[in-house]
Amino acid sequence: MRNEKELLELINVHLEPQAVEIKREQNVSVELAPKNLIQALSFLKSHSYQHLSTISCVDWLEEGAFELVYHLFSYDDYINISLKTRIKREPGIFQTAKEIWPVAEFYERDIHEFFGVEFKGNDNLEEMILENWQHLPPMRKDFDTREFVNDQYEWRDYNGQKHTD
Amino acid sequence: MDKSTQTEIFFGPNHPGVPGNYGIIYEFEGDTVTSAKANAGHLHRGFEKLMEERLWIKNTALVPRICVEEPDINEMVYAMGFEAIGEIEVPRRADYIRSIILELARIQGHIFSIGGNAAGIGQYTVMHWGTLTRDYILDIFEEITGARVYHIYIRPGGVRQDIEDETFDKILDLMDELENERFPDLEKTLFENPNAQKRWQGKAVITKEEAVEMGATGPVLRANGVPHDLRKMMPYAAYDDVEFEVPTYENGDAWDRIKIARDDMLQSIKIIRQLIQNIPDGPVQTDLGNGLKYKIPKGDAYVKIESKRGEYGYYMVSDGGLKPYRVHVRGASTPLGLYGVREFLPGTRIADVPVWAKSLGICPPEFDR
Amino acid sequence: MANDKKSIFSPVTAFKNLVKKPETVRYPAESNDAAKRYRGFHINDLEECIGCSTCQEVCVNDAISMVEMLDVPAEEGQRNERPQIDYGRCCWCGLCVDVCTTGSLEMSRDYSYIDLDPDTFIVTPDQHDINKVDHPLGYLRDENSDLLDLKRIDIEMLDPEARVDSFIEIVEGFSKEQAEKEASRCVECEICTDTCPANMNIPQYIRGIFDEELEESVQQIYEDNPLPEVCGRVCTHKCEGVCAISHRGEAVSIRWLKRYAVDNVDSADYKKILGTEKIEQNNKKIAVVGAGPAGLSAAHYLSVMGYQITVYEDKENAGGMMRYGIPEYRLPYDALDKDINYIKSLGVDFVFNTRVGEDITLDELHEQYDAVFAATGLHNGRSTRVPGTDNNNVYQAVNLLADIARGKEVPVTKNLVVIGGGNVAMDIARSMARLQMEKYGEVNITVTSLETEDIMPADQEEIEEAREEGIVFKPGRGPKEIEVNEDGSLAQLCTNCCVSVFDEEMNFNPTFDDSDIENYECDMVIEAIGQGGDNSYIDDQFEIEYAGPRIKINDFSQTSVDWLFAGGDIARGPDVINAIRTGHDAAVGIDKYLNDEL
Amino acid sequence: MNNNFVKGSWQEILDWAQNKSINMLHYCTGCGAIELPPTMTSRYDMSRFGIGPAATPRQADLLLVTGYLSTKTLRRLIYTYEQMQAPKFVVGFGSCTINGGMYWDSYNTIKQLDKYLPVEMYIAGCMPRPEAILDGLLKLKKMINNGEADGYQRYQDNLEFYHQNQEAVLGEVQRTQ
Repeated sequence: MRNEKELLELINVHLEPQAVEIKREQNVSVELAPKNLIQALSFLKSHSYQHLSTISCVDWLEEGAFELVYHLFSYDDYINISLKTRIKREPGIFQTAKEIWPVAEFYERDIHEFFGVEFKGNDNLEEMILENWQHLPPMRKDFDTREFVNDQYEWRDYNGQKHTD
Repeated sequence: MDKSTQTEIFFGPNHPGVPGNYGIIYEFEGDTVTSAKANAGHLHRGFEKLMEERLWIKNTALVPRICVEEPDINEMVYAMGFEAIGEIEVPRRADYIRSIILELARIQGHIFSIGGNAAGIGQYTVMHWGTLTRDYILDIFEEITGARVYHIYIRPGGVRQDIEDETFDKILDLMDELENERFPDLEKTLFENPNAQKRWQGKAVITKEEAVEMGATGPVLRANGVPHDLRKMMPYAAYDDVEFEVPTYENGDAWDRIKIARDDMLQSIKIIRQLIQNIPDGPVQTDLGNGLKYKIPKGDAYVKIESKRGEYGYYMVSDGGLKPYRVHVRGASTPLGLYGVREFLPGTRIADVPVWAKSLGICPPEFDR
Repeated sequence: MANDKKSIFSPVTAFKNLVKKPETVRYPAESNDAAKRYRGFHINDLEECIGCSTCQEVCVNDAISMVEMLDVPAEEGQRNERPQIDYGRCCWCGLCVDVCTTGSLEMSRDYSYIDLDPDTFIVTPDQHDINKVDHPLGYLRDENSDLLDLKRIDIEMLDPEARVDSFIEIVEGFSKEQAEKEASRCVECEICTDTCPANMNIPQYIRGIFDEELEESVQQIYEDNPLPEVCGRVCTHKCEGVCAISHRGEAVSIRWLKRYAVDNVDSADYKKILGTEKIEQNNKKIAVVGAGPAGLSAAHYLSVMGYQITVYEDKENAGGMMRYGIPEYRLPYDALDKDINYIKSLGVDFVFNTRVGEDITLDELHEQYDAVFAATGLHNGRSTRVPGTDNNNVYQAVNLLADIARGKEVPVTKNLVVIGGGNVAMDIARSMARLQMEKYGEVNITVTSLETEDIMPADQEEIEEAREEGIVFKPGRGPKEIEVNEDGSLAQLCTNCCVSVFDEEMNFNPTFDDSDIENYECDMVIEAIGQGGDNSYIDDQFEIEYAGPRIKINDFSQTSVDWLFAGGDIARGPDVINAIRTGHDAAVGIDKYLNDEL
Repeated sequence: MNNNFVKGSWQEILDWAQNKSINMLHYCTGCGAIELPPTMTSRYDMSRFGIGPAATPRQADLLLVTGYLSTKTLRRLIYTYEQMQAPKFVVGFGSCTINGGMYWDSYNTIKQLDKYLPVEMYIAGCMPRPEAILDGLLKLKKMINNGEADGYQRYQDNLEFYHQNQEAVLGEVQRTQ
């Protein structure tokens, strides 16, 4: 049963975090270089962080980076870890975490569909939520949904009653 | 396996046995499913994209629409995410009211899913009762928040309006009615009914290891003797002021999960009574200034709470602007609905596929988003 | 399994429902009213609504758009637009009701509207909702759900004792954090812009403060007002009177925010920010008569357009009434000079101590320059001419204020009376209070005015601040006579009751009641009942049209003589911002006139 | 049965019978479907008016489009609609079917239902309450009884218009008719 500080010591000793922060009670965030991340996942999994809540992806368009965030939780420490790493937006390739958590295959598939990130080692990346989608992956910041909608669909003008200024 | 005896079945998205607009494509041999995969995406509206286009206050109206069975969970997690990044204190009375709303939502969610599960095995009486009981709770919601289903009531910084005293009395009366009349009837009709027990016992078994590996929480874990509940592990709102137990069972099958739903409801009634009894006075909303200019500093937070199906979390990122930079929704049944179907549905008999899907509480809008 | 009770007969309990009354709601036979707080269809009180479109701004689904309502008058403080709600978009969230600045938009408990034709799902709600039937009120906003920030940030001010001791500026201004919080209160509805005499881009420059981009604010301000430091302190701020937030709360402090924006930008960067580092010069020359707010405004906008400007000023420094009328504790000279120096840096020449009509004639200006802008203002104090005003202890406020501004010695007696109810009366009363405190250590000043306190033209804050500084008010009194002792010193001012100031047609026509007499001993009287101007330098040489006491000008401040433009108090008053507007109009007018478009 | 229906006394009897028992397809396309269980079960009980759920399109004649339609659901809804036997009726629930509703700027939902399917009527709401649904269904019964609910007729007459709109959004659509 570690507290946040002990957890951070463990991480600083065994992994090479770029930045570590106690965000709030029971919440820690750790930044790692892409090459150390997969190894960090298996390390933490063997240290009671068995629960992978989900994998999130954030598109930092201006900084040309995708930020992948792995949310782990331990049933002993009751602490959330957000493991963060940044990969280049082009080409946007990362390794799969499927061997450590098989369920990660579907989180990666979701990120691939909405951000276009390739996960080497995960061959199950075809379309799941959208259907024959030919445009930019929609969650990328450079995809403008309002512009897309305005030229795909027409709006009802309530035979002239709708006043659009 | 000889191909000629293999057939592919599209189970859903239009099928009474399927929990919502969601499909499972499975192959079977004889009477047993051999392989299956989820056919999701029918309810995808791109919430996460829409949220990036709207001011913070506007998303309070959009967010409950993510999961229609439990709108209040989404409102709560969104508000908690905003408060975590912005380090905003919520008045204690608002915490109490939020917990009351969340427990009422838990009861209406559980009773509705017990009804749904019963319909899955043909017990239509219990379905009628489940929906009827839920409707009485919706009447209470309508009185508190002004809407039946989408309450738009829990807001960053507190709740929208206070609860009047006579509404508290109505809640307490309803709790008594549930505990003394409706649940005993339900107990006799469903839980002591041998047909129902046989129909659910040993079905859709998910062991503790499989659940932890997959990241499934809530009833799936608690049916394997693991007393994990975020209201105890990471207390939020007013849960640190109330006593309640976390019911667990041993076998990890559908029958245990439905009994957990029943016991959860009884605990929720106990919680609501304690909350109403010692609710403090005071304001219910911190003053965050002009609603059109809500702004929190740059930062991110992963916040999660215990919905009736387990951990429901948002990963929220703010770039210090007037709109969220990114919100990632982690529904409670995401691992089961996508990965669990492929891994654990095979081996189930065809007639039990609805039992499998409904007892695991697969709620498609959570992972379609 | 062992502990699971099982019995084949337990479901039989359900049969007891056969005898119970069914729980089905017999809708539609029995109507089923929604709850008290139900969010139903919208209703809107069209009189109370001011068309500020804040509901449109908060609408989650772009369901609200503003519709022209021709039968609604577009007077000051409101627009003749009303919200139209598209029920093909609305999600009944009620945020519009929570943010409504006047509280006119509400929701009924009505929830049922069915139609074959989708094009009928749009409505401009009035007191009836879409079903044109009266339904009880549903969801109502309360102090918890209110989305507006109704409380103003109180700006730091010196307390009264410290104020009376000196002429230092009484208002200390916003800190960065205060300014951003105050700026966040604005809902950007632009009703203030419609009301501002100079139509300044107020929400835009407030947004610049909120976004921490003060350069953006300065750019927005200078588009319509080249004297922001001045207006940030002494403007009559009509905008705050009509601010949408003032309906349910306190108006946004628009004036103090303008001051914050320019106080925190170094004038050395103005040229870079406003893009006036190098102005492409055209070879036309314009003469400006009078360096008051109107003259400076015209000079600024003309020089930005590339004209060569020469300003003729009969006093020894620029600013006009801003320098010689408004005391330093309200408008410090360094703030005034910051504005003026920027205008000078644009290449505007100033010729001081030169009175047009004496040192140089208007006709000569007409020859030497392509156009002339006259803005000489009203600098001669008017007298009540009641018996005793010829005594030498009776002074004109404007002359005293000018001398105080020049730092000259000014007669200060132990007990004095000021006649007048406007801002000039407040300025002289509070200035003399400071001088009395300095000389005698106590304040003994009485201010009488025809108007009763509620219709006194002075700002309400000014009256309160003056009272705090020990000045006594005797409103609603008509000056009858100043009694003089044999040795020429004053005995007292006799006043009667002023029953009404204006007649039905709102013309200045005071009526008095002589039976109610009150006398105030005093050894000095200062008259501040208004100023007159000396337009002889124009009238002697040119035939020019007047509109009452003021020169008649068109929308481009052009007088009846085509090359002569006029602005400020001689053409349109009564305050600095109107002078700035007439100066700006003149600049545009002159530019058009010289390009033969006028 | 040829496509142009014979209007006459026989049809009136059919219409009368039709409106007495309407089979509503049990297909929750959008979030508005959560208000159907209370309407179908004992609290508001639409079966008092002869309206009950039907599992498959073959046995259904009323298709409730309960709210928004993602493009994926639209394709399946068109298959479902074209499998239903005439006379068949479509009722639009809530704002999403009229002008896009809350998801007006979503890249994955359609904005106006009447471009893709003939709609008998719209019920305002987000989502409509059970009482509003009952009002709508009772009005539909009257329309059927007076023979005004001719959506399926309009679909036949303007098949090209509907198919073009559908294909504009979905690309190629398998047709059963």
